[in-house]
Amino acid sequence: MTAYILCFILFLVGLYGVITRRNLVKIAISLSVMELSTFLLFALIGYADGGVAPIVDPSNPAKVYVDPMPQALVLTAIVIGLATTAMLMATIIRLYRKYGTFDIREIKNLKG
Amino acid sequence: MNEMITIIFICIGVLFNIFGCIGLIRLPDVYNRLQAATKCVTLGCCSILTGVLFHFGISGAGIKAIVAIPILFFTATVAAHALIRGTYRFGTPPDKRTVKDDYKEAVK
Amino acid sequence: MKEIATIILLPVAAGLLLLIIPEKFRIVKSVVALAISLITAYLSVVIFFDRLEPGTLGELSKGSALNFLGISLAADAGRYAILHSDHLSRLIILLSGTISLLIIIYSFIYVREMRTRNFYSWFLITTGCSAGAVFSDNLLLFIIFWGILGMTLYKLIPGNDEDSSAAAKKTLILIGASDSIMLAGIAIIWKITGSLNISEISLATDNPLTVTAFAALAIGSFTKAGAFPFHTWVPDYTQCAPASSSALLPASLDKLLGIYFLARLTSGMFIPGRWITFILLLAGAITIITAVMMALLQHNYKRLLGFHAVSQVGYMILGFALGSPLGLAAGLFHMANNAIYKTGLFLSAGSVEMRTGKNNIDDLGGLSRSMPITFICSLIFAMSISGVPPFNGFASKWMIYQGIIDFGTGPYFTNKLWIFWLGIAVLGSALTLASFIKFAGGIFLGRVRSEAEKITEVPLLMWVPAVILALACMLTGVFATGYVVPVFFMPASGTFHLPGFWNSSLVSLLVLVSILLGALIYLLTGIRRFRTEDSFTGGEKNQDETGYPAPEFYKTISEFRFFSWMYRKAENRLFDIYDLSKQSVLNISHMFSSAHTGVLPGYVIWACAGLTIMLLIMMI
Amino acid sequence: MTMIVKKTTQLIAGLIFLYGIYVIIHGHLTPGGGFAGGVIIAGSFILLILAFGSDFLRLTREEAGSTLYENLAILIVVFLAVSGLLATGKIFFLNWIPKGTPGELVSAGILPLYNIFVGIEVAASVLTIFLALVIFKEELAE
Amino acid sequence: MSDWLSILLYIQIGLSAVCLYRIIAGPTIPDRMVGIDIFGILVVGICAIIAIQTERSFILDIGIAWIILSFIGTLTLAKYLSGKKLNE
Amino acid sequence: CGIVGYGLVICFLLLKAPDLAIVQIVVETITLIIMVAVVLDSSREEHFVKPDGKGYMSMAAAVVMTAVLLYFFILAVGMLDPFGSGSLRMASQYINGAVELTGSVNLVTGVVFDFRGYDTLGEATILVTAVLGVITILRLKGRK
Amino acid sequence: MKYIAVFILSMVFWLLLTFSLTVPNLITGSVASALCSAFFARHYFSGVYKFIQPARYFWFMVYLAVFIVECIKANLDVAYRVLHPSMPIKPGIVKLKTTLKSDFARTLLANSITMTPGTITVDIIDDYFYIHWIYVRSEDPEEYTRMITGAFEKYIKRFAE
Amino acid sequence: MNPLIPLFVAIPLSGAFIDMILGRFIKGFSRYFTPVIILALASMSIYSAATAGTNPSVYYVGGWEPVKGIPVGICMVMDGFSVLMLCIINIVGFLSAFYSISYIKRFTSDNFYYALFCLMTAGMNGVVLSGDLFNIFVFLEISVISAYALVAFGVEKNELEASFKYQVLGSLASFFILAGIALIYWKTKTLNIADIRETLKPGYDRPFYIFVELLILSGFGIKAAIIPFHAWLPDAHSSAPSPISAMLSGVLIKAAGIYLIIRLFFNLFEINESVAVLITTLGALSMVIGVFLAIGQWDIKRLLAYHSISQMGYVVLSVGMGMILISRGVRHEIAMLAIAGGLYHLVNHAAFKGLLFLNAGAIEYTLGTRDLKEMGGLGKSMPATSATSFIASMSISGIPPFNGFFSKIIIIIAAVMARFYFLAFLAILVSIITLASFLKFQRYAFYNREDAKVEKGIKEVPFPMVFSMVIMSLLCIILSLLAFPGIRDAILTPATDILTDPAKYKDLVIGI
Ligand code: NA
Ligand code: NA
Repeated sequence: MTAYILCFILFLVGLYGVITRRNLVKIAISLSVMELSTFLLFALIGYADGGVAPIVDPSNPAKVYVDPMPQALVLTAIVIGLATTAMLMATIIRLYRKYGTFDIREIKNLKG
Repeated sequence: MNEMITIIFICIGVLFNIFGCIGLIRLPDVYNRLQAATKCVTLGCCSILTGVLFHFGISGAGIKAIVAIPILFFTATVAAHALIRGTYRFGTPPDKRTVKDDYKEAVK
Repeated sequence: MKEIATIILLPVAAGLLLLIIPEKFRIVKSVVALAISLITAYLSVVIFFDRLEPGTLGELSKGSALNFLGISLAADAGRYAILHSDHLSRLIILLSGTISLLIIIYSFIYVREMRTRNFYSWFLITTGCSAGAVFSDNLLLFIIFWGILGMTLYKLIPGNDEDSSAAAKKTLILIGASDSIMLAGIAIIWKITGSLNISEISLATDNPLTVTAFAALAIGSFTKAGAFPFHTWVPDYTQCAPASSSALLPASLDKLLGIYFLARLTSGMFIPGRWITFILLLAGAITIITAVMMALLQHNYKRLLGFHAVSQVGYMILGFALGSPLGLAAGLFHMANNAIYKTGLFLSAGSVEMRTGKNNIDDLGGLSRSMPITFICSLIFAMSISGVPPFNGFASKWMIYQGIIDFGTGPYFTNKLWIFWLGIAVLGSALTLASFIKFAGGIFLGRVRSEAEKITEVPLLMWVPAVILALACMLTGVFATGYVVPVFFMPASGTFHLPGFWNSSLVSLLVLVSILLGALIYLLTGIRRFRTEDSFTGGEKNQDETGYPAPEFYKTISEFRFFSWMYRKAENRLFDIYDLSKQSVLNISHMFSSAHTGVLPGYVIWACAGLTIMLLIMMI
Repeated sequence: MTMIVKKTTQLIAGLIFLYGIYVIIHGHLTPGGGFAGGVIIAGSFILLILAFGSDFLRLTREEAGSTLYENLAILIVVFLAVSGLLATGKIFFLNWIPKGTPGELVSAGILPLYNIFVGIEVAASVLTIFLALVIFKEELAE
Repeated sequence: MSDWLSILLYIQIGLSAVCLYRIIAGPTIPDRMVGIDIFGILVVGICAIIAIQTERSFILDIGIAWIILSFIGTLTLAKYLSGKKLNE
Repeated sequence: CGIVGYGLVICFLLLKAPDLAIVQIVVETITLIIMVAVVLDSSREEHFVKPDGKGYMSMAAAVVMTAVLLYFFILAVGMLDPFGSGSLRMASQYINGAVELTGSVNLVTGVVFDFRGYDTLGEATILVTAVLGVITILRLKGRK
Repeated sequence: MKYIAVFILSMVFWLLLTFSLTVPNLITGSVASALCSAFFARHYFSGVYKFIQPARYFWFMVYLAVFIVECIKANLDVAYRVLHPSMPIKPGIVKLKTTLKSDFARTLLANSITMTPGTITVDIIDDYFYIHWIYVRSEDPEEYTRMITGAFEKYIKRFAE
Repeated sequence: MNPLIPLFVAIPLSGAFIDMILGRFIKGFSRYFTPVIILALASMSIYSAATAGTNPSVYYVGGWEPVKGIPVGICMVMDGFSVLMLCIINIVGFLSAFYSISYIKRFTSDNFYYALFCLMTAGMNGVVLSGDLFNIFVFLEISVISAYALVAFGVEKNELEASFKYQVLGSLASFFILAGIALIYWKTKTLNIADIRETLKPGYDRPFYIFVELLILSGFGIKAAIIPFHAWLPDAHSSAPSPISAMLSGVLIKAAGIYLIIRLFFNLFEINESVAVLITTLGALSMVIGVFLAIGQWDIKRLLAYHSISQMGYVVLSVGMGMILISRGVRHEIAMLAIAGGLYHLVNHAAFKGLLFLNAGAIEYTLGTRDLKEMGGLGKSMPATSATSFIASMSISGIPPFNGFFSKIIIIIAAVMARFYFLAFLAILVSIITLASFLKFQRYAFYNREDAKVEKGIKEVPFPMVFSMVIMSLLCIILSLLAFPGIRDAILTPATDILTDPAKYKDLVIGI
């Protein structure tokens, strides 16, 4: 259970970063930390004691395999994460050009 | 026998790695850290890979280890070189103990 | 049954059709509109006198059920589309049909001159939907028609400048708001009775739920009719809308419908308790006084008429609140009279506006010579609205006074206050007279302005409707007890003993008092000016004078300390429910708005705090 | 970058590319697959650009090209998915090619094809993202 | 044999934690980047040890992938340090 | 910055998820490159700004919120399967018969492209979408 | 020429990686190598003919042996410096001239220097190498040039130039 | 299996890629190709609505049918509710795409735009058809990522800022959702919604249940922009190109947020009273605060955006009331009425809010400004825009005979019937303020200072834009028919049935 809790703490660290960081890039990094922690959570869930990586050796099948499903999900989620990060970074670079700063507090044209 | 050799190689590798990491901690400036750490660690890992080679023998895995060694070697080297050059250009000041700096005027 | 469906659907369909026709073919539009109005008026007369039986729209569509993808559209439309015609609704339809016809005749020229966009379309839709509202027995159907009327009201204002667009907005906000509130009433009624059919509902106002329902529905009728405190759209509307629009909606149709629905509420759907009665009376009284007080100081004659349109509603509410057949009949009669003379007044005002292009009484004067027919009609309407015998306004007010006096015999504390209600009514009448002296005098009498000399009487099509209305004022006034009330109003209200016509000394006295009082107020306030200018006798030109001394009213009245305070507040719109609400809504809005600082971490905190707080709430 | 980096890159980029293909082709046998391999392939090109700079490739053209490849590849993936719907039965995403012996290079039916096209798509995508960022800066500088 | 391997594996992981220290502690940006670079190389060792431990050769594939990508990553970082655009 | 991701790779390796490890490596590196590309021309100095009042406020809020979330997480997961229990429901098919069903030795690939191939199509699409998004956002001129 | 060389190199690498000689593997391998050569051969360095001169392989082996020995020696030296409590270091960047002419050879030399613990190539400008040295043993250019490059330069010259 | 179901996703996906490929070579290809594709989808969805509403079907992707009652692969479910959503998505999508033919000419690289548009549509279709939790997440991401890009399509300062905020909050939401999915998988080891419902029983593990529910709720709450998770919406919806705003407000927040909240809280979680009350509260909050924020705005699109929050509040409120009643196990028919009212309002909102954004786009197209203070008097020069926007404004304000009136009255009646008098009061209050703010919009845009604008030679927008607006306004009128019981039974009732009867959903998906 400790593993799960540590993993969730990682999630919260990311959340903390998103709230308290002011640098756009650091916010993006904090978000990816949150993201990573969810991947880890999935991987932890799939783990089985004494399990073998889910690649079958046809001549010598193992008894217990780690659940491949969460791995497949994480695989998908990782790519999604890459996609969102790429978008976010592209936006950040544009924002930096337009506003001349990475400080989130100065990017507030839209309010009210 | 193979296992003994494997273990020995891996031990040596890990030992080198330990030296590298100690260097990483102890050395005073980034240039020296880079110096010590990359080289020791690279050699260490090469050693471990040699251990793998001995463990698997001449099979798919063993050959993979052989393939991995030169790749690791080249990449680590070039990476270290690029990194130290970048660091210098970045303007990180060397440690006080530095005795000689011929590169300074070249950069200018 | 077919007639009823036709009178609803035909104008609506024609109106929608006319919407598509480009504005270039105005003449086609007006001819179509006239034809449809003629049919409508004819049908309304037919319906009134034929006493058609109630029925449902479902029967109409039976046999031709529309099928779409296997779904029958009209399958259970009959559950909702129930039309019902009784004496009250037929009476309303008769009035609306005939008045609409007169207005459309008047508009033939007026609209061409004033370039009101899509007037005929919205006009026809209005008449159709008002018929629909009157004939629907199902509250849902009713509220649909009723709501559409609010929209057409909005559309009949041109809205092409600051003032009129503001007025249009205000109008629809108030009307639409009241419609929304009515939804609550309808929902409650459905909850309690399980039925939405007006004819099946009869609720005692004995628990908070029914009181709420009554209040919600009453707010709707108050707003439509323009009663305090929901009346504030009326003066704005009349000031900005073309006279034909004002004559159609706030002056006649809205009053008819609002009062119609109030009548339904007080005498059918609900049995008002004594507190409800008290509140209704109070609302009526306040409506009479406040509106007429505001009317007194208006310079814009269309706005002045608007305030009077409000003030007169107070009498009708007083009538209905009494809870007796006499009161009901009096209210209805006053409603009809008001529709007649107020329409006439607006039409006259429209004529003046068209000819002079001016809206301010101060800028006008001496039109009696150039526009004699309009002048005489206006005078009749003015006397009628002020309750001067023998015009119809006198007759209905008289009935109301009578009703109040009868009401005074009741046991409750509200009844004991009869003298107060009566006093208010009389005072209102007096003030009305005073302000109408100003209206008629300011526009038609006094010094003839140089630019007024070129002015001629309006064309035939415009003065004929006014003359017809004026005649109606006289005829209904003269034959009130003998023919009009028994034939037209008694069936709807239930029979009652009509006291002898001129015999009731107290009432006669009151009427006389009110007339005298009105004249007195008028003289008191503007006395100095009259003397020097002598414009009442007409004709003599005084070179150095500016014209008719209307501003003096304001000065004099506002010199009283209390009044001056009130007026100041009124000018700052402190009594306008619309402005009050607007201000408070905007304040709240500003409060929320300023929390949106545009800084992202704050927003993230909100989201996370939302999660956290929800967790805390749910888990602890 | 210095000559050292350039020369080494020349040597190594091809190997990286090859390794990427290896990872893709063996996706159903070993870890990795279309996605990882695709990124590695993109990495080989990125490495070249990093070492040699934009004078080495005409980046704008490359970007347009890689966008095209990317879309073509994913379109083929969709068609592969729909092919199940068309070829046999009415089943979307059906693995309708014979499965072969598990563990062989040619096995698992349609899966290697998916891997290959996803690999191409990913490689082109990642390269496009990189190029877009680089070109953007280039354009801004002008 | 496997005990030895486990011990060595944990030592190796511990060493990567040392790198983590350098990455977090800094003090300069290049220091962190050196940390990342070293970390990348150490992981190859980890992969190799795990490959022996589990008798699965494919773990080495991961190691090679790591070598390659760590190289690309470090070059990028170096370029960042030398203040050049990525396409120079 | 990418260290958490690289650390995760080790975790994946230890958790017997080699597929994840290799993908995570490549993704982390690409992310790193993208980030470097973005921050390249910004100021490369590190400067620490002392947080102001608002900064402290948001820190306090963040601490409170994270504490609450952690507390409830611990509360919530208390009765779930402990680490390593490895029970299966939906995935039991994948493990028991997947090699025959899909022909793929690598179960993860089997799941990714066969059982959940539809997800993978979505995933690939997402990448294309992101690429489109990136080149959309990085156009110099949006309007003519 | 270049293309064929790259193709062959790629094929060798592929076969090493897969370590199987089945037909599908050969087919995929050749396709992959062809692709590789199509994409990368034009960026490959010139002078591939050097691959077919066997003498170079001999000198390469010699170089390799020397290099490994030097490497381990230097590594132990660095380990000593790192572990010594007082950390006897004397870092500095020195400049030395190389006699190697071809870029490839220079790269090899630079990499060899870098890979030897204690020294690291910072840059090559013209004919000069700039070397960061963890313990500057000598201030004299000729002496330190010999110390640093002496072991490798001659072998590299033989097999790579 | 009905082969139409996967095509709802496959067609727009292929469309997007073909747009990108051929759009490079053939100029203006994507401009005409995309509307055609989405028109095909729209007709497919109407066809499905006519057939599948009463006869729901399930599609096992890859042919992986459940084994012994345990689902193996991903399944797509086409039931009454998803068909309803499909109709909204594709019809509004078609009209927006058609509208874009002219509108987007002002922008560069329009094939990117159309490809992203197709992707967004594909994503939403995927979301509403999917019966698998993770698959929903994947398609959700497709649609929101394309939305992120489309919001920033103009690449000006504000658009980028809006997109950034949207992205950060959207990512946050995604991680909440992903964490929620992970926890659910941890507990149940399955991802199929119906199967989760079977496996996940709340009784003995309440903290877990609540934690997951709230994680999911706040995740989708962010996507749906329910207060207090709304902050990105006004920025994003007002900055996007107008047809996209129409899609975002008209469709996306529903498909990506509201739809999923409703679907998951009915078909995945067991309804419990406290969560139902919470959802209702959130709905009420959104409804009230949203409208107060809206009325103070002078930027038309921002005003409209805040109204989206408020109107979605109605939907959530209404559905929440239904949930409360169901959890109490009383007055089932009123619960059905409330839910039907909510869904009806959902449909209506797509029509009128989509139209309003298209109107705003038309104004922006001609005047180049979104500031109400700089407009006025467009009524005469832009008759079609003016008329359609009037219809939409009346519709959203609940003025009869337009569709908004009917859904609002159903909601109010349901609230009163269920004795939530305060909620009914709030609904009415909000309705009034909505009316006020739309009359403000009407006044400052189309009324007021008429002559000043006519002189400047302002003309009505081009045909495609007018066409879309007119069709939308006709929809606003036609959708009133949904209030008729006959039609309601054919279209809304299947949706409410599948929501309120989880056993039905389970039988459909897993069988047995
Ligand atoms: Na794989
Ligand atoms: Na894979």
